Amino acid sequence: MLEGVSFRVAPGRGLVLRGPNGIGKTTLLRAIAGLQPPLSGRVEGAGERAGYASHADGIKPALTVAETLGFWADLYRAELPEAVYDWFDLADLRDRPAGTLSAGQGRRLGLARLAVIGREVLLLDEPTVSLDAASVRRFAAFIRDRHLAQGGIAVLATHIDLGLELPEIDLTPHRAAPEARGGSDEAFL
Amino acid sequence: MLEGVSFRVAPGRGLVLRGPNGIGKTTLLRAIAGLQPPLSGRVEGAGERAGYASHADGIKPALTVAETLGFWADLYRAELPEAVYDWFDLADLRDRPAGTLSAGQGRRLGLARLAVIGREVLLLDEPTVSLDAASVRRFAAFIRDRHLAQGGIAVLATHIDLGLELPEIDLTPHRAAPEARGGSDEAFL
Amino acid sequence: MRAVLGRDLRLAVRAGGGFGLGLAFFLIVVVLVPFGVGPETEILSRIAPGILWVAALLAALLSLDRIFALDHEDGSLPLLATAPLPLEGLALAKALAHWLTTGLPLVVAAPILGVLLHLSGPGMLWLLVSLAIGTPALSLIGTFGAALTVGLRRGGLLLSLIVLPLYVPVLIFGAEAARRGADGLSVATPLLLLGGIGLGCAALLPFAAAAALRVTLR
Amino acid sequence: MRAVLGRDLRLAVRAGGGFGLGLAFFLIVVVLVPFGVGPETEILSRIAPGILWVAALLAALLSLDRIFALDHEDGSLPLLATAPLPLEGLALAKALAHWLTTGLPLVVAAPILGVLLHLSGPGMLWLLVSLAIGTPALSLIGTFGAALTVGLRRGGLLLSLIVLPLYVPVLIFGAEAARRGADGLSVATPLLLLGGIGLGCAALLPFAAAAALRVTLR
Amino acid sequence: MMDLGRYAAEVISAWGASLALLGGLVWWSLRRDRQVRAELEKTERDNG
Amino acid sequence: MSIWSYANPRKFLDTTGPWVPWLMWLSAAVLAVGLVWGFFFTPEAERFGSSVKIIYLHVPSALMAINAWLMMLVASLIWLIRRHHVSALAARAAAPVGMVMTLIALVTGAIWGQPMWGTWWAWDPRLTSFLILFLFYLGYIALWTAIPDPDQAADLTSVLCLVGSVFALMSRYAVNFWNQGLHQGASLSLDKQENVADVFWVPLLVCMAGFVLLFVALVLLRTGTEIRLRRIRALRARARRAETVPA
Ligand code: HEM
Ligand SMILES: Nc1ncnc2c1ncn2[C@@H]1O[C@H](COP(=O)(O)OP(=O)(O)OP(=O)(O)O)[C@@H](O)[C@H]1O
Ligand SMILES: Nc1ncnc2c1ncn2[C@@H]1O[C@H](COP(=O)(O)OP(=O)(O)OP(=O)(O)O)[C@@H](O)[C@H]1O
Ligand SMILES: [Mg+2]
Ligand SMILES: [Mg+2]
Repeated sequence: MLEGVSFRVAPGRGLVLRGPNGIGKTTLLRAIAGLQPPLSGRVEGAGERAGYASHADGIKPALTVAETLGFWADLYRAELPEAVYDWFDLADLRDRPAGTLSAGQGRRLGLARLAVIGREVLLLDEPTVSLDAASVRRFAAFIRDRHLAQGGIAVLATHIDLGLELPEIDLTPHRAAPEARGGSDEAFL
Repeated sequence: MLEGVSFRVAPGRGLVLRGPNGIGKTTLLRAIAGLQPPLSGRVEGAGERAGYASHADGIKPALTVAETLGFWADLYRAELPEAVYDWFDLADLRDRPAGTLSAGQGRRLGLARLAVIGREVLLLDEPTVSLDAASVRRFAAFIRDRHLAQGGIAVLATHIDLGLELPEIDLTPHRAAPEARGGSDEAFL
Repeated sequence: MRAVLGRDLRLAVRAGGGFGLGLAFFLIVVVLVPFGVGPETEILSRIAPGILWVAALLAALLSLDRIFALDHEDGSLPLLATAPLPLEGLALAKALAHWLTTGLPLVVAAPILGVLLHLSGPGMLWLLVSLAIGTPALSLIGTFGAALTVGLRRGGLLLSLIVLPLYVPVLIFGAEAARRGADGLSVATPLLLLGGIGLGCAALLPFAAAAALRVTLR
Repeated sequence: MRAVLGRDLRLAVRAGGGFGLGLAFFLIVVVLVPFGVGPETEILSRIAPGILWVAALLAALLSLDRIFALDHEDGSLPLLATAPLPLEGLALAKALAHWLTTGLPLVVAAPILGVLLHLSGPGMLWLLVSLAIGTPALSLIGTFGAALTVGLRRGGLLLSLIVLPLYVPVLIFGAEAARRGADGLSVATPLLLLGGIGLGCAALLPFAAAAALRVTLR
Repeated sequence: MMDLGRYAAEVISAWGASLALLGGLVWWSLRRDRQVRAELEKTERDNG
Repeated sequence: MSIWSYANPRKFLDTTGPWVPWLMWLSAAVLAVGLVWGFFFTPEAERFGSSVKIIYLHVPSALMAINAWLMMLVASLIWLIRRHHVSALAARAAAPVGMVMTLIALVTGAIWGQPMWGTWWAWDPRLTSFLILFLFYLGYIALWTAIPDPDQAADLTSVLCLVGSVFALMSRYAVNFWNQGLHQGASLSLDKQENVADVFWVPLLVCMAGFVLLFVALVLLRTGTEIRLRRIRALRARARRAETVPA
């Protein structure tokens, strides 16, 4: 899909990916997360340290907010800091089944999961979809003041302005030429 | 949830609903669409004439773009205008299974559905989520130049600026007071 | 209704649609039973109609939760509900799609698998007839149960539990007809009763399912 | 290994974990069979051991796809694979968890449900013994099958088809032991063979499952 | 104790099981009622 | 004043609350009389021997198992038509009682079957239909507990109760058709009471009255519990809203 993209992100820094729909932002993030092999090229240093948030929040409607977060904390053997509920304004929603949340509330829950799993590298695919302006600010504050401030890394794909002062890469010029193609098909070409 | 909201929308006009996450925009739109009974109050004139687009697009990964649109056209006994593919920039994606679309491409497909079903009243819940700037403009153009220009009605809930010049209602002041509550709990208070 | 039917059929046949699942399950049961109860021909041919009916019923039961669950998860259920098709029609279309993808293949496969259980010639005929009459009722009842449990935690288990007692009359009359047929007795009464149940289900259950859907969508 | 086991058990008992599913399915089959094959006591008691074995096997089969699928979907499988636990240990823990949540309840419930099928006193005893010896082998074989099909489209269907032939020997000896026990014959030979299969499975299949996992994870 | 003849075991186990079930049902209902009453009182006090 | 005024939860609680203890004690007394009479002061029957004493629990519980379902059916209809919350909650309250009654009938029957028919279980129509009834109760209760929203749960369980009743009736006939059965005919039923000697009949009648009273008392008690639970829920919901929403 993409060609000639290359970047390194230092601890405590972030990166914003931009580009029109369908250019390959999601694909790139998934490759970094190790969820799909890149057709060609290498990804270094992510793997075990990365936490990925996709377009879908993977929220089970039947579990309550607290159960959902508790589950992820358990799964990553992390502790569930009480403060998460404040960071993402979920305190009032604690015992509500996730299925009854509004779109933005659900998204906040999905983002809170990232704060819980305690991964250094966060790969965020359009994290602020459905969020109102206040929530976007709260999320940006979390990324800036908590995650990056503690030496974390964040790679975000987004179409809107997040108010984070991070370097951006526009992927548009990297759209792959139709011939450029790696993978195991190559042997037959 | 909400209290004292009241509006009429004339043919050929639109209305934008605004308000923070969880205020009740989705709930209001669902009530207008007849999907849930309002706790109190009335909805007039929508019902059979309304088409509703929710946060989820209801797209089946296994069906292609053309099949998806064909299905909705069939269900609403409408014709499928060829031009829809251009309006929403889907021409190249026609025979792709919807499951392989990127988030924004999927959203465009979800919106194209609205152009197909031919309803006068469109109820749109955050229609431009995941869309890049160009797609947002294309969508705005569709609403303005095709739907409203032909005497349709559009009620949109959104957090971002769509570039449509439509009257807006901010729902924030209408948040219901805690006592105000119809519904079945009342009998037990 | 035709549109919904067509879509559901297409989805079922495509990858992950679970078209073959009911049939495969049916096959598995029928293959395993002789290993379990032993190879004696008389016993097998004696229990064949009953086992085939039970296997068909289980195959139908296992595929029920797909009827509405997928549409609920991806948000198409509210969209379908606002379409110009009454919910009763939707329920009927869903039941029909379920039958065409699960019931009908079972009906066709049953006589073939009957061979494995030494089912007699007339037994096969009447098994086929009784399944053809009875399986639509299974799909209708299942659609009702699925409508009751859309979107619930542990929906699958609950669905089986709720539908199980509702299936009993169909199973009894269906298997009775097949057994009598295999023994060369008159099958008119159970088949008539089975048909009656089927018609009753077709007449009433779409309304019940639509009522349930209206509540679950709320 | 203990951590994985504990986690899997906890997940199974929690909402949606499908702890009751196998058991419920077992119950359903046993209740339905008499409606299918008719109420005659001799027939029922004759086929009881076989039917109970087949039902137990189906219940185990239906819960197999949960062994790895859920962990695969939510991405915890790669994490588990990189944990300081060899994949063989992981496979064994998974099989054990599956047996404890599915096999063991079936073993306990079988004699009680045997009453409904008029299973005789010694029949119950030997059914219990044969299930206790045989179901661990079912879980081990199933874990291997699940490892082969992790993450495949139509995994569930494929899994059943792959596992089915592997289950046949267990079913044959297990049901034979239960049937002989019910008839008062000697059960030593089938039980010994059953135990042999079980031990062989425990010794070899974790390695096969680990090898399969290594490929699927790539 | 009276003589129940050759059905003593059956009669006693049937009566025992039934009375246990009945007693359990009554006990459970009463206990739950008491708990719920207490909780309601507390809730009413907290947010009348 | 219309009877529907009692459908107001508060009024219902105020009215029935004081009855419950009385009904409890009354049913306990009647049951004690009937059961002691039946256990100690009735002769053996010639065919059943002393095992006939099981009848004092078996028949009343079997009766109540069916009547409880009928009551739930009526209550469900009232909820669907008139939407009185109390009736929905009463149906919910009655279900576990009915299920326990079904279980008692099944257990006593099974134990009785061992000496009489030489088997714990037979696929006799009446036994079978009780097994099916038990499954209906199980599904009904499971559906109630699975749905978080009370009104939605009331609606769905009512629909299930309606449909289930139709199917329960059908299974009764189906099962009859399927197997003619071993079970006693309705030789004790009210219109044929001359069939049975008064020595058995009178204490059995007392026991039946005791079971009916116990059922009524339990249902009233449990309905009260359910109403209170709903009230707790409503109060909490209001309090939560008050917290979230700046007034
Ligand atoms: C699990 C098994 C059983 C169930 C579910 C069951 C169910 C019932 C039911 C529903 C009734 C009430 C019928 C009525 O009053 O019209 C009844 C009555 C009765 N049952 Fe059973 N029964 C079972 C086993 C037995 C057994 C094993 C016996 C003894 C041999 C027995 C003897 C009776 C008698 C004597 C009556 C009174 C019949 C009458 O009404 O005159 N039952 N049973
Ligand atoms: N399985 C597939 N087969 C063919 N094309 C695919 C497949 N999956 C994704 N694509 C295509 O790859 C391209 C990149 O998709 P990707 O999801 O990475 O886009 P994106 O930049 O995240 O877009 P968006 O902003 O809309 O989310 C898209 O054009 C998409 O249609
Ligand atoms: N089943 C339910 N039970 C309790 N509260 C609910 C339920 N469904 C929705 N709510 C609450 O109702 C409120 C309104 O939700 P709604 O989805 O209408 O919000 P919204 O304005 O669309 O928000 P967003 O911008 O996040 O989509 C939210 O606070 C939500 O949590
Ligand atoms: Mg994307
Ligand atoms: Mg919303």
